[in-house]
Amino acid sequence: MLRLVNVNSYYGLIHILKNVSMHVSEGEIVTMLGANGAGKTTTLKTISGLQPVKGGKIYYNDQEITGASPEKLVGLGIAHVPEGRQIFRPMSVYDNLELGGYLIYKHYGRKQLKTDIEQTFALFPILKERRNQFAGTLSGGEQQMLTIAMALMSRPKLLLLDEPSMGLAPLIIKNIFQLIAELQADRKLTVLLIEQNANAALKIADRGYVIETGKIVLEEDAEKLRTNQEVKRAYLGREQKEIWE
Amino acid sequence: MSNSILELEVLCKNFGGVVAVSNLSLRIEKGFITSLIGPNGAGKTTIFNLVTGFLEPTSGHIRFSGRIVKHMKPHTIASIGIGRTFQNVQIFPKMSVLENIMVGRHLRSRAGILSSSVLPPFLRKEEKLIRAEAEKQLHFLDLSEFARVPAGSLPLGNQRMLEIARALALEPKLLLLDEPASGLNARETIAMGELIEKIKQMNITVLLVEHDMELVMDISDYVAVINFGKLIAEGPPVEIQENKDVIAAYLGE
Amino acid sequence: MNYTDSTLIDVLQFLFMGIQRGSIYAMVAMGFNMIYNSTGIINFAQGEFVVLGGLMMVTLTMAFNLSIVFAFILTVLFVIITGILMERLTINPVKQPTVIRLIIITIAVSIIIKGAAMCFWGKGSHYMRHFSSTEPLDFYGATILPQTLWIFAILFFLVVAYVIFFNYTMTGKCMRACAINRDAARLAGINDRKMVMLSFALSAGIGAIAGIIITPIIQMDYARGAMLGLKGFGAAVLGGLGNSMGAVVAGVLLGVLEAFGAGYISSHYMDAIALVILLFVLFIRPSGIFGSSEAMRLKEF
Amino acid sequence: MKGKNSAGFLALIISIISIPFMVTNDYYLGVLIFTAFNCLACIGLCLLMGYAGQISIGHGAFIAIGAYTSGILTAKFAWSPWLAMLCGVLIVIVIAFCLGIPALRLKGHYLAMATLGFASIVHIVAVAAVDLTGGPSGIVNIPRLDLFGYVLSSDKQYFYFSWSVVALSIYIAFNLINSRVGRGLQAIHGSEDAASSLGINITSYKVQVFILSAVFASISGSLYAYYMNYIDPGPFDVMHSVLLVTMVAVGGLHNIWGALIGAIFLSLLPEFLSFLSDYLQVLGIEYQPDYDTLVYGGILLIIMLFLPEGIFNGLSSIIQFIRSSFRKFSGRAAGRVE
Repeated sequence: MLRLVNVNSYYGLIHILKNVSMHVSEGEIVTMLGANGAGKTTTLKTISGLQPVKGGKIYYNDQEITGASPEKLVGLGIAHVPEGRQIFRPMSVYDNLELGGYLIYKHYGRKQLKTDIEQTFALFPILKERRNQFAGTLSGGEQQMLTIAMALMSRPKLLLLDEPSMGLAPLIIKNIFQLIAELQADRKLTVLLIEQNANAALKIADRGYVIETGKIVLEEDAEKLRTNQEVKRAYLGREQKEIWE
Repeated sequence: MSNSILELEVLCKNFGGVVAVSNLSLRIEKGFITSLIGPNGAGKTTIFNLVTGFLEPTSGHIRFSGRIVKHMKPHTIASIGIGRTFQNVQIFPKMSVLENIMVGRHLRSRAGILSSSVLPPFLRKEEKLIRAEAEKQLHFLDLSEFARVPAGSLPLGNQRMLEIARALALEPKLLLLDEPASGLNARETIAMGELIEKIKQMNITVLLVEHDMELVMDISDYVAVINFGKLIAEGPPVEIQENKDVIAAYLGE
Repeated sequence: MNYTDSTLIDVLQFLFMGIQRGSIYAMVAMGFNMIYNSTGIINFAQGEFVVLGGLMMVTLTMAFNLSIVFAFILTVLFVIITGILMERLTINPVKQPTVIRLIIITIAVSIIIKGAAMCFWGKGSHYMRHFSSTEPLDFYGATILPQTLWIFAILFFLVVAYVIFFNYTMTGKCMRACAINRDAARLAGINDRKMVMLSFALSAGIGAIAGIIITPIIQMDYARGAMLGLKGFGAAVLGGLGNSMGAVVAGVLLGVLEAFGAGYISSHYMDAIALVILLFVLFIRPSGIFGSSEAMRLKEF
Repeated sequence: MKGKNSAGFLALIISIISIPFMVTNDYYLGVLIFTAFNCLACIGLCLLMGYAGQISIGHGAFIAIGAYTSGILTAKFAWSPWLAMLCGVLIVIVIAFCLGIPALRLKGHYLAMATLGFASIVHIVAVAAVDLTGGPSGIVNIPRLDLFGYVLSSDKQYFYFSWSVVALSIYIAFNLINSRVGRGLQAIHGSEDAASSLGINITSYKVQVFILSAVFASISGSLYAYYMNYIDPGPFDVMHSVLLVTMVAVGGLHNIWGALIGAIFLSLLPEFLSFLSDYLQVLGIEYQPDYDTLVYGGILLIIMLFLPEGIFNGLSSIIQFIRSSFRKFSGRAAGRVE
């Protein structure tokens, strides 16, 4: 469904992604593991069009989408939930959802948008309760729910999730991961997930990639990654000085 | 640990309602390399900013060489012997590499705005001294070939080196390095590790924030782990690697 | 008439005068805010939109003898097109903007508009007929021109339209969304470039309306833009840059202070009063009286 | 000064010496004297904007304060012009200090607007404080400057004098740029955080360079008053401050020579346009001085859109391009010969 071929990306002078190649098949949950600054977030941003690609190609359902604008990619069914709960804080929960469904409004009108919002409320009853509250006054977990709900409003086929558990309490993290697993099962959603909480991510994922200083160094089934000593190493380092190539 | 150069005493910092650092107490031993590690948003850079005067603590104290540091602007803190680098390299891109380091000699020279404008012949000696010291620093870091190049055109690895050279020109007692290896490749990271060890041999205490665990575990004498603004573990690298809390903070559950 | 009565009448008179001037400042400030919110740019050509609106209206009503309503619509459209052209030709092509460069670009546009206005309309000031009668109305001893009532009404109408547009229409919400968090808005499928263009169009439109309604009273000339812009900016800062309801309150407040200052201190220094207030606010509380310093820090540039 | 800069300086001195021999028309000599005043103010402004990175759209006000102090003290109180100029400098130092401390905490657009507001206030006071400034009709009977008892009565003498001051200011500016202080200022421009982490007191440095640039402007104003022998508020409006900023930006912010070229270019532009209008008339196009503003804004916009680093940098990159392509060409030619 999604294929990256030798993608490179720069942030100013910093070469962040170095020939990243990976793929996500329809209906899968794929996760990316790696230290901070390894290039996980940048990978998602190049896919969703927020970050320019320099060298390499990106395909979505066999159509080349390298360099397309985020506005266009949302229309194609790629929804990106950026890290750090990017909601419109001074606007109400309902307004946030409306904006999430901007393209539905544009193509099918206000009535359809309303129906879609009701459907989303069915999935997130807590948001219905808080529909008139300012989004900025929600708790961290509720804000994270809202960002996911906003992304779902555009009726995506592929969901890019960036650190949904950041700064949340363990119980809430559990809920969110349960939700992601449900979305995959019920809505046939394909998910590319970035997580620092490697265990939680690997529990629901089918496959995983390990990325280190902008290079993919390992691709493996999620089960195998969970027991992999090297994954642990990626986070805690090890004593022998051996550089992976 | 009586021989500490920097002590944080129940330090707290709130931003609006958000607690970035809470009741943090930590001693940094003189002459060693101490690393601060922890997940994103744990408060490491905030601690750097508190120590170097870019932020004021909400409560608690910072003690440097036994003296309480309070209400000091960053430039005063620099003058008492604390140097730092930044997470996103902050070099002066339009100035040459040599000039960048010459700025580092600011505190070791005197000339003011009036004397500089009208009396340059009298200042030649001082200017020469600044230049000589800066060139020495360049040589130490193997950057001599780039002396006249605008700093902005250097590759990132060299920019990070340059930033450290500039901070060393200050002749600090304590050097704070904020993710010096981020964005560097494997070879550059090893070079960075060697450089940091060299700095330690110059009898400069190093406080390091870094995400590259291999580098951290390799060169640190002491590691402090922070999560949600709190200290969750401290000790030598070997202990930290085995620590259950640390593994939980990094790997979850 | 005894002493207190005449004082009261003076106070009322100054108040009307102040609200009338302040309404214009408020509108200019609303224009500043729209562009600031969507781009982070302070448009130094904001005052020129007002001048352009006033002078165009003069020509359409006085020279071409069009009806007020028709001329009003044509003028606003004309200035909106100017605003869109400005964005497309001078703001949109700039790929690596620095603050100084953007400031000088908007200054250059203001000089061009000013120069063009001088060529077309000359250096003199232009009279325009009032919307309705010029017969002053009596209000507890103070007098008020019908045109002033028009100004109050149009400001009120604009504020209501503003609130409805930004809170209840999808396009308005999209503009707000872009201002709050541009990346998030793009990820929702909103075209941010289009929103920037729209903000220039709306801001030009508001400027034009301000120019049209004030011209019958002050007699517009080509050189008024800078002072109107400066005072409008004063109102925008006083109200907290980016906060449009704050700008309306601050604009009216500024106008009233100015009118009382002119009445009780010295009319020669009237223009300086608003500027001194602007400097004080900038120096003491740059986030404005209604703005939060927290938000200011986030928008620092 | 060294290398290219001293070569440029030498070229400047030679042009200063030779120009009065070529330009004998008093009108054009007068234009060049005005150009010198603009250059002086722009060099100061360039230190502030290009090197320290702080914008000011209020330097016209410092010119006005210098001019009015000189005018009032010499014409009304019969002070010596030199003493009056010094007094103007002192007043400007105090005002720039009081304005700079709060204003320079602001950044970007805010600083621009604050300084613009200050310039407007000074202009309003110049018009309204009739007792002090003579209001719109201004001050007359300002004496000419004397040099060791020798009055600079002819335009040629004044030309040499005012351009010598410009040369001196360039010398000072280059000394400053290549000093510890100059590096500190450029460091502030590059990154305030990094500069302060190296022990540079940002506030103090910004205020000091603000004062220095204001002093340049003040001297320029005094010289203007002594040359004109009368002053009124007309030339000191907000547009003049804007003009100074655009001169620096058009020439090239990051270089003293850029500021100089920008000041010369825009000061001579109206003359060039009127010169051009004669030819346009031949082509049947009626050009009027009224169009000046429009053309002026257009040139400014085009330069900012297409040469954002200014004329100076634009020119030097064009020269470099020609040089390198010439080298390529001659290299190829040489290759062919072999």
